[in-house]
Amino acid sequence: MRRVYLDNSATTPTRPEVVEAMLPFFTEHFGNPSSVHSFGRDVSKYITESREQVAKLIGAKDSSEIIFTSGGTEADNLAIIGIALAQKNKGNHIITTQIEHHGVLHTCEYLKKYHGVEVTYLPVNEYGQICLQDLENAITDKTILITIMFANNEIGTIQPVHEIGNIARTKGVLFHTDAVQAIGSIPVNVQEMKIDMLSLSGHKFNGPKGVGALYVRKGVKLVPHMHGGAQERKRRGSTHNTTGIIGLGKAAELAMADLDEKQKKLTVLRDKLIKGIEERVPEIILNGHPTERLPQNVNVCFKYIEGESLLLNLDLQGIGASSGSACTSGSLDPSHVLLAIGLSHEVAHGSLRLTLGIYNTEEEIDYVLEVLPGVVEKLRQMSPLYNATK
Amino acid sequence: MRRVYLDNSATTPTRPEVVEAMLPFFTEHFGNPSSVHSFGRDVSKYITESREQVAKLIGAKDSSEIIFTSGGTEADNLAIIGIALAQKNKGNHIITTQIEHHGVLHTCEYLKKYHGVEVTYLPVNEYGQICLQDLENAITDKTILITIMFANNEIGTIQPVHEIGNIARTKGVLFHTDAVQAIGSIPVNVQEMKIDMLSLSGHKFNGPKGVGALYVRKGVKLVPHMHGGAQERKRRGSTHNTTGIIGLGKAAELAMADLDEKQKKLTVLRDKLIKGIEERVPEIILNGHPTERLPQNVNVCFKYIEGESLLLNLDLQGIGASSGSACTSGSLDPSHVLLAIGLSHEVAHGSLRLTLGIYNTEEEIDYVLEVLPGVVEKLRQMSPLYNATK
Amino acid sequence: MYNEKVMDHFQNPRNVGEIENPDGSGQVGNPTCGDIMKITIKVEDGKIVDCKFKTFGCGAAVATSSQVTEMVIGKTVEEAKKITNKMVAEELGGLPPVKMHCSNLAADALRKAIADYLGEDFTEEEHDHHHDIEED
Amino acid sequence: MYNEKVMDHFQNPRNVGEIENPDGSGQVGNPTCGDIMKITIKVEDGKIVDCKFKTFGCGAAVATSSQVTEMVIGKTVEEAKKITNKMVAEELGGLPPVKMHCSNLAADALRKAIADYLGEDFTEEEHDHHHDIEED
Ligand SMILES: Cc1ncc(COP(=O)(O)O)c(C=O)c1O
Ligand SMILES: Cc1ncc(COP(=O)(O)O)c(C=O)c1O
Repeated sequence: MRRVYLDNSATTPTRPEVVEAMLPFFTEHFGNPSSVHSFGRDVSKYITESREQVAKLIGAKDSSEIIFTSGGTEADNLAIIGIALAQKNKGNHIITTQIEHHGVLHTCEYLKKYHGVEVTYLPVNEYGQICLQDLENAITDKTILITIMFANNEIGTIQPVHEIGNIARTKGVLFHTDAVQAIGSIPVNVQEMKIDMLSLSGHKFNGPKGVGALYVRKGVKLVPHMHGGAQERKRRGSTHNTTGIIGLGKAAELAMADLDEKQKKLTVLRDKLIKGIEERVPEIILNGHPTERLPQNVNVCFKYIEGESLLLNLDLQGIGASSGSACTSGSLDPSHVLLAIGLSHEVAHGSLRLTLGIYNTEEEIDYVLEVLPGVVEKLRQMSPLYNATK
Repeated sequence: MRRVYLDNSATTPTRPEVVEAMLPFFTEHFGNPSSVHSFGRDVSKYITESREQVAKLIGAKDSSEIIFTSGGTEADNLAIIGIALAQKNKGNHIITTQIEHHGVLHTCEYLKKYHGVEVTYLPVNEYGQICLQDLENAITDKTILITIMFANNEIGTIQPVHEIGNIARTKGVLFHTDAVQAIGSIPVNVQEMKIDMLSLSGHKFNGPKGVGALYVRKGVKLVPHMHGGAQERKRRGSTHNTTGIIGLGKAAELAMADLDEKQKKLTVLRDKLIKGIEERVPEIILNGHPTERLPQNVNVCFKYIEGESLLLNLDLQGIGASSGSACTSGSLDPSHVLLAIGLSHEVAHGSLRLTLGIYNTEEEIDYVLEVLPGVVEKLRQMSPLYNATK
Repeated sequence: MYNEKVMDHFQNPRNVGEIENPDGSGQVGNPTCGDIMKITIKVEDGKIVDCKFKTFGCGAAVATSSQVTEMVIGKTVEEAKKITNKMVAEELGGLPPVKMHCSNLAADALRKAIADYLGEDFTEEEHDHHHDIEED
Repeated sequence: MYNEKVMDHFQNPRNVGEIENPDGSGQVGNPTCGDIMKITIKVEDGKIVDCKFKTFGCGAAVATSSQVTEMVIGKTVEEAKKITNKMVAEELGGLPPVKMHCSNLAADALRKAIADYLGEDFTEEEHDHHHDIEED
């Protein structure tokens, strides 16, 4: 059976070049880079190289601004908790949005519960963008951090990061952005965009899983989240995940080289997919921003049907996708993102997210467009909601 | 040049079988195991298998008691902070020892500083063991956690874990043990030893770096440390590090199969090394317990010389080792462990740790015994302390 | 996630549709929760001779709906009334824990349809809408 | 960690030992901190004609000691007095930041030996014993 993977925002396959770069560090250059001996020094220069690659990819000034973590979630935790604790004498107010990833939202909830931090959740418009005036209004003299994602993982909407950076810098508030979905897909430059901290994750751009990084602008002090050894200039304890870090560096190098081409290719596929669905299936809603949108993201609600059933049917035809339906996430409510852009529960349950990657082809899109309408129709025929309105 | 790696307590090479087991999960079975589609389901059954292997290795009752983490440090953080927060209405007192790894000590310091937790640091005797009576005396009605390492990473001393487990269970206090150095080297059974939580790390027993696990006995509730998605039954957010987890599972499987043989082999090499040094070099001190000692650990202080110089000289002869000297750790004081067993600063600075692994051979030990005396003598000849006493 | 039998019912659902002029009709669930099931029945001589379903919901919701229609056709109304959600899940060989609550309402829909037929009151049970923690 | 020149001095330290009946002798550091250096000098006609060191300490401590003896032999006492720890580190092509403090005391030991020769007081500088954060 044909298999088409369209869940690249969940995770991506690791590029063979990346795996190859990692391999020697399992068995041959296996030393602990903090060691004095040559087994460790052998490795530590490659760690430095990786750090430089990651710094370059996001336009950081210095590679010492990169802290390696176990992924995007840890980077989010470190940034937000790290600043909340480091600046608790300055203030206790954090501004974020209603549509952040749980790595940010649950971290904020933790700070509310255990550290008395106050959190403002900015709403978003129907396309998923915040209103800059809302942000300005929310800043108080107790505000220590603005954490707003670069681009949304479900609906692909890109925030006006440049403007947010300007506001934050003008007001003297630190700005963290969860750029896990943006990195490797669209250009990001922390200096130009006045970003103080940025989270990224290797497995979202064809690097390995279990490794990520937090960019922290020089001079910004934070309390570590992983309490232990003196690694990462005492900002993150634990033996370096050398293979992961090498893989992340290689993925960063490749992502930078391929960025333009990837962005173009994915945009073409994305638009073909959106147009094709719109032409073939009635009563749908395209979620997210029509133009300020990640090149890899298609998110559509099919009225009257439920997402998990849709996914299972697509899976039976070899197509891997995801949904913001409650049933796929183990929680009661459908995606908080879809609710935040104003969808009803009923409609939100019928969402389908198709996310593209570097290995997708036009033929695969054709195949999806061939299969999808029939699956939707089958489920609609089974739906008590569809009947009711016909 | 001959190269002999004797720093296996810092990290170990990944076994080729482990690398092989991981490889398909980079490029082929690359899906996110939380996904609905087959790309994810493909992987999730292997994650379950790994969980079972790890559970088996430590004698856990059920694989759901295993939480995968990014390493030993995260496991320590999760256990200690997780319990401190979950039980803060019950008490705010933690008992640990003076010789824990920084993953435990720095976590305790964090809790003191930010959560008002009180910490008792039990002293140890000259061999590095705690006194059980001290432990009993330290327990108050505010004590919520005892965290005592299974075996020490520097001097190899094994604690009376069985007895500690009995005391903890009798007093109704939770018992966490950092078993990062013990797992894969000596038999560990969480049920028999009445251990409630246990930290382990893959790269210490020939698994991959950047992955570890926390065992949490069924029924023990803790607040997550990594705030994010619903992974690991909502106890640890972040996309599963599938390759790392698969590697950890394979390493656990192999470690269990080879445990007896490895223990025997390493004990022979260890005793040959200790005896050889004692015979060839005067004015040394063997650190740690003479018998209750990890099979991989040799730790010796060479009077009148400093550890980093010793390491550099050994490194020039191809031998990789480590030291508790301040100069190798970036801190001012020499190892807190060596000071806790009663060594003077001066003597502690001259420590050498040689730690064995599955790939070491008798010939390698012979080579070390050939090289070491000359290096020590050279440095002593250079030392103003040596002269002073001759 | 789902076992083979569940997947079979999901892929090839039995008795999909709505009986015209049914003798009884019952709908449970709500769109907020993400599962809605509607069961219609035809009764002859105290026996359920036909039963159809329509379902908006996940794989478990579809499969349990399909399963309950199979279980009920041919049974007397009194027998059918005794069918519980749990029995339906068991007949399917089990459901993932996370699916045991919201998505396993087919027997409720059936009993509501029977109550409708009998002119009795039907009070929907309180369901624990809090899903279980994720299975690994 | 260390550059080639540092490693050369570490591997092949120049002028190791203690001059018998030296004209000046100076020891700095302490065992707590982990670095002790002792410098002895021989002075003829206001010129340092020989200089030897003994060092207990890390690679940087050994290399800076060796380096300072090389720098000083042949210099006048007045010239030698002007040598600073920083100059020694520079002559070696730099040291890792973490090593700039405690382990870089060789010039202090030299100045102490010169003070001993001149019969002057020597007050050891206060060193910031807090090591810099780890280099990656
Ligand atoms: C926007 C966003 N932030 C954070 C994360 C978490 O990254 P990781 O799974 O590497 O922890 C993800 C993906 O899961 C994401 O899409
Ligand atoms: C006893 C002990 N605990 C914890 C750790 C930390 O493990 P990791 O480096 O995997 O975080 C180590 C090793 O570094 C250790 O030896």
